[in-house]
Amino acid sequence: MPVGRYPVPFDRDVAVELLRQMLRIRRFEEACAEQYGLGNIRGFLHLYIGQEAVAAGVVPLLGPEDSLVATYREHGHALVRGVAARSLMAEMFGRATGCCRGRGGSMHLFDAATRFYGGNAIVGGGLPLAVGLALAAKRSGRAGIVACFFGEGAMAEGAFHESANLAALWRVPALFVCENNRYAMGTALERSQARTDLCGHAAAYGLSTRSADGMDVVAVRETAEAAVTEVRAGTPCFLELQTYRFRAHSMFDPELYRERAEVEAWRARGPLHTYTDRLKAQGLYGEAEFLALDAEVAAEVRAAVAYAASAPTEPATELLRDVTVAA
Amino acid sequence: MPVGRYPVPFDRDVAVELLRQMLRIRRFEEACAEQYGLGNIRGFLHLYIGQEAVAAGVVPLLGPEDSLVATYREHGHALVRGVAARSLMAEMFGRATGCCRGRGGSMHLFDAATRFYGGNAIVGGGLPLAVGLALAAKRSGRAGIVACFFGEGAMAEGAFHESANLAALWRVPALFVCENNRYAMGTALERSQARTDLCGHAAAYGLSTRSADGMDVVAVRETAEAAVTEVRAGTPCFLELQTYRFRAHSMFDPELYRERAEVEAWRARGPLHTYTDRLKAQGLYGEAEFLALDAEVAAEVRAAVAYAASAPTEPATELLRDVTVAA
Amino acid sequence: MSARQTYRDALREAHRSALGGDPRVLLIGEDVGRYGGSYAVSRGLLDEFGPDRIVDAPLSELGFVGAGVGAALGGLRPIVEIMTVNFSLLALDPIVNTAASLRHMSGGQFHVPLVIRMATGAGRQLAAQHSHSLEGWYAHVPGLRVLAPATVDDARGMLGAALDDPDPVVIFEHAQLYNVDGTLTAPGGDPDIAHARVRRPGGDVTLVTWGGMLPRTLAAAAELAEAGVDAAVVDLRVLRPLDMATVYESVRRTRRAVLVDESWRSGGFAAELSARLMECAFYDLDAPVERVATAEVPIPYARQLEEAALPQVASIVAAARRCLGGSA
Amino acid sequence: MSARQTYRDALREAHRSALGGDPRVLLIGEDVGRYGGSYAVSRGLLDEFGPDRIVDAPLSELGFVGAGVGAALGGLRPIVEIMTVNFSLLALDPIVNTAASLRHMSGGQFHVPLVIRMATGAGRQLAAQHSHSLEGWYAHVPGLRVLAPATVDDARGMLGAALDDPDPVVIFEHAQLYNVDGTLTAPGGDPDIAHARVRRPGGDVTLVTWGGMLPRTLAAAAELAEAGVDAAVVDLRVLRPLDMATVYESVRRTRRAVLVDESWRSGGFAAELSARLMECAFYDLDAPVERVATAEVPIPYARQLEEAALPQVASIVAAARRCLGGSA
Ligand SMILES: Cc1ncc(C[n+]2csc(CCOP(=O)(O)OP(=O)(O)O)c2C)c(N)n1
Ligand SMILES: Cc1ncc(C[n+]2csc(CCOP(=O)(O)OP(=O)(O)O)c2C)c(N)n1
Ligand SMILES: [Mg+2]
Ligand SMILES: [Mg+2]
Repeated sequence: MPVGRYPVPFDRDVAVELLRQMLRIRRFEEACAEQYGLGNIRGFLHLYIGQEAVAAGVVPLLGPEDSLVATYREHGHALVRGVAARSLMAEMFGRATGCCRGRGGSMHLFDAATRFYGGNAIVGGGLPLAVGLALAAKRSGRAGIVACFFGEGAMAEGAFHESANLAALWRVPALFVCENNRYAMGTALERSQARTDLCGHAAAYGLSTRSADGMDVVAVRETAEAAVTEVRAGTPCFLELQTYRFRAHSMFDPELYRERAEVEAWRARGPLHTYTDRLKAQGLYGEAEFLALDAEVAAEVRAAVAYAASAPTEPATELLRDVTVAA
Repeated sequence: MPVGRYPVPFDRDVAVELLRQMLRIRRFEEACAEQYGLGNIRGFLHLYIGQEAVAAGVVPLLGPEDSLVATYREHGHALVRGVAARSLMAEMFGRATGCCRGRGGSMHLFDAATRFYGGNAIVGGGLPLAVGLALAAKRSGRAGIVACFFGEGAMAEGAFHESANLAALWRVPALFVCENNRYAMGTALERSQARTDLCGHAAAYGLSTRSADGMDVVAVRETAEAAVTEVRAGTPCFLELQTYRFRAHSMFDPELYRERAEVEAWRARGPLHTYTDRLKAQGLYGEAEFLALDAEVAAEVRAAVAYAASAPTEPATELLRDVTVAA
Repeated sequence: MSARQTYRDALREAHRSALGGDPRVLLIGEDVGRYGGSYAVSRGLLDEFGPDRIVDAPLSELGFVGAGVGAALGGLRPIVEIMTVNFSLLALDPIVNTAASLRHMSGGQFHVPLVIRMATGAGRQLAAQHSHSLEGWYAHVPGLRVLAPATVDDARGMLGAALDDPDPVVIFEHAQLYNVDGTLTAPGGDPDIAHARVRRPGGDVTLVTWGGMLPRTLAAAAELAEAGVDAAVVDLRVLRPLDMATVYESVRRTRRAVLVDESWRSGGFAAELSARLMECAFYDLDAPVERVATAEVPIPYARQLEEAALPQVASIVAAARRCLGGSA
Repeated sequence: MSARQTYRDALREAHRSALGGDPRVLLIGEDVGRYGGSYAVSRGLLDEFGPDRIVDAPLSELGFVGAGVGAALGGLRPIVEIMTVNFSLLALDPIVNTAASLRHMSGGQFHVPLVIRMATGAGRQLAAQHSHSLEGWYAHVPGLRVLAPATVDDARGMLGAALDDPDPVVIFEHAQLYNVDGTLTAPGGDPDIAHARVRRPGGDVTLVTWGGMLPRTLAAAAELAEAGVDAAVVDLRVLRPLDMATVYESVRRTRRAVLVDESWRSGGFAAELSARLMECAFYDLDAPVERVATAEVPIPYARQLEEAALPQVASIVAAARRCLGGSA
């Protein structure tokens, strides 16, 4: 496989940061899978492995005044956004020091400090929420925009249609980021959409649209940069990033619906190793540096797991806390 | 106003039948308005006056094996489909001999004999229903198609999006007929859709699309004919008919949202008088014939009102009938 | 302020105060602007506050309710009007799965100061799809506050209080009340959104109801009074969280209770009231608590059928008499 | 046939019989085909019956449920699977406003022979948005039949009977039951979709429940038995129309009842049961009917919190003891 069509066009700090974020996601999720196997993480766990270039390429373009809305497959977005790994891991362990005090778990990560509005286990559920957040941002006169991540499967939901139209009609600063990983659970895009041209759908509402190779973090970042600029200028945009999840949909999925060969072909295009190879080929980054980075990331993740494992659990007497303000 | 761009291309029987159906709707609805004023019809009453060319142009193209789904503004469709005027009027009077034994009223007219599946007071509610009926028609191997009528306002609903996609994905014989009368209650199309090109929306799902002047019954029929042919061959189609309602949305609407001049301009293009003038100009139909037809129609409507007025009411002891088969 | 006004006008005044008093407040809904509101509640507000504050929405209940949740999260104080409860079935997901759950799911980090208003109820011959009474469904959901203003005071006072609540509030306005008039007892109406009110004291039997059923329950009490039965009438006002203390207090005194509920009998909200009385007033009751509710049928169009389906003054009176065991 | 099998396998067999026996039957739902069903109920059926009978649907709950209503009207016998009750909030409109209402609205001309299946319930640490128990909402709606199979016999038998019903039937499969196994008492399972069943006779107190709460209610009865309390267990099986006769019969005998309900306490279906007992068994009761229900909180993720929120064997036993007034 080619390792990128042209030289990485970013300065070295940015170039390395992209790698670092992808690596953080990868190692964090590998740890999640392991902890799930050990029974420390429970419920549903949806891994992002294979799609790292999307979160790493898009999320750092957002500033502190911006907001982010994601799905049940959101560990990566939360990590890159700056939610502490240990706070995320503790949440998945169901601990009192988790970002949501153990109430949310993997599918419902939230963080007020970084304007990370979830985490949503309802497919399409984040879309109207993002429109409203963007409306609030616009009305407040703050500079903020809202990035909303979702899968291609969500585009069949009425929620997508209504939200896209509202965003375009009200001209709110929303960036709709569709992570087209080709499957919604076991349903391939061509079996869920009569027309698989996702940008065509979005354009029908008057959204400005762009599409990029979601396995190439450079392409993701460059395309997202253009989109973010447009959104900041007031035009709602739709961004399709073509990607692939390497793992099963969740920990219960026997993967009957796709061939191993297809998965292998996509793995060969894996965002992490192709990008690493490219940096190395360009002489931007050496093997020793990579190993040091990986060790640093591994240490962060190890620390997060250790933190989570020793974190206190919330006593059941606190059950009714945070239902309404009064309770 | 021009009375049509070219000669009426139908043989005289068809040409006159179109007029007759439009006239039946008009006189029937005028009677409805009158009876509403008298308190004999109650609840919500949505008049179709101004839009007659749509029902008259499209519905007669359907055969007995075809099915029809409409909205709360469906008197015209039911009449042209062949539901007896007296049965409709009795229903609106809430009588036991009404087509729904007084259970439905104006917004919920149904008739099994003519495969008239309503009547639906939920905007967009008929759309998925039509997809399912069309799926059943396709699976049964019967020749039938399903025509589904709805307003342009319904296109903002998620139900439209999901139904259009399902119809295209499953390739069911459904004809989506959008009666674009420019307003959903008081909301003009340009204030409910970011992009007002309705065919563009439909095309995004892969539906075959056509648009026609819904004030011109000739254009409606010709365009619908082409669409029906395509649907019979297995392709789901979308038909936009640009029309206008001359009356208020319902009997409670103060019409604050549109100018009288706009209404007058559209009235000048009224489907009934422009078509009558055109038939006369072509020498296809004379004033005496028109008067005779009008008298015949008026008699039908008068008879329907008389029938309804003297029809029995259902005793309250029958309240729980027809909830489930057993009850 | 002692002039009589309609429930609709009181609601409009409440909106005007809220919009005038806080620039974060906006009204979003179908036809709230140019049309003037399908029940004319917001007529004139577009002219007064402009299109940034009075926002006409497309026919997208799921979308604009969900957007209301987001707008509330983002710092606005939206009032979202769903034209009627019937269409709210399209918007239950953002209400239940987001608005009501978010504070808890986020471990208290986020909250949703959203007010959702909708018209509810039957009685106007609108038939099966336009006559639901589903406030009991909403009252089932932790995280929501559910209000049912039945008087001009409540129509005027509850909206502002709801906007002050940091959590989502759902307000049910009964469509048959809009034209009813009354006199405000205080300029701003009654801003209490925590308590039930005894609308009529009485010692023989307690009639409990809310919203659109209040007028006919009061009429039933009046009719009973003529027959020498002294019926108390409790207006719940707030369906969640439920103020049972006020109900208990009356029932302990009267030892008999009749619950009047416009929703279908099975699984209607009156069932909850009955269960609570079972649990806490069992030994105080001299007779089983009666429910007067709607017949288990999609509401029919014809007038005599619709009337037969719904609770009426006569059926309330009859239930009270049954409850009193012929002693009245 | 006396071999043990899981609830999941019994459901799959029921589908296989239905699909094999009637060409009008088809299964529509998200991932029912190639994926094999999110709970593996339909695994293998696509290969056996082909894509015209096992129809994978896009993520469009409103659309494909509405299409199921239309397909039923048009002469098919669709089984529509909504992956879980949580997503059914998106499809309530076609269920309530069309499927349940159509026979009545059309004056008996049309009927909707549709079966809707969905997984329900909590207990697997899926948190607030994936743990609802809303069968009580469905049981509120006239025109629907609502089933809650709790045993292998019911999983096997109810589907075919539901398909024979000319009206819409909603079947709640508790997600915690799929892996539970049992022995069929008849080859086709139990096809009765009208009656409750006494799962365990007993004379001291009646425990009433359904669906996913049956196993732990039986466990509570066993624990009570060890302490010398003879508890009857009634499995409702059918939530609408409700077979109260079977419940009354037991309660009249035991004079005490505990209702076990996985939904939130306020407005949960147990409230209806309590209200019915109030109305018809008031004078037979020696103590107020108890409810054991879920705490009023969006279901939290952490195990100990989720457990604290849901009814447990211990809380059922405790309620029974309260009800027996310390006499046990
Ligand atoms: C409304 C709703 N329907 C169904 C589900 C079950 N479900 C969870 S994830 C998923 C697939 C979503 O696919 P996609 O949007 O492409 O996102 P991906 O999982 O590929 O990231 C489904 C069907 C759900 N959570 N919400
Ligand atoms: C889901 C839903 N939302 C709102 C309404 C209230 N309502 C009835 S008709 C209507 C306007 C519909 O406009 P359109 O689809 O253009 O049809 P038209 O009335 O113009 O024929 C509205 C908002 C409804 N009946 N159903
Ligand atoms: Mg996907
Ligand atoms: Mg319109």
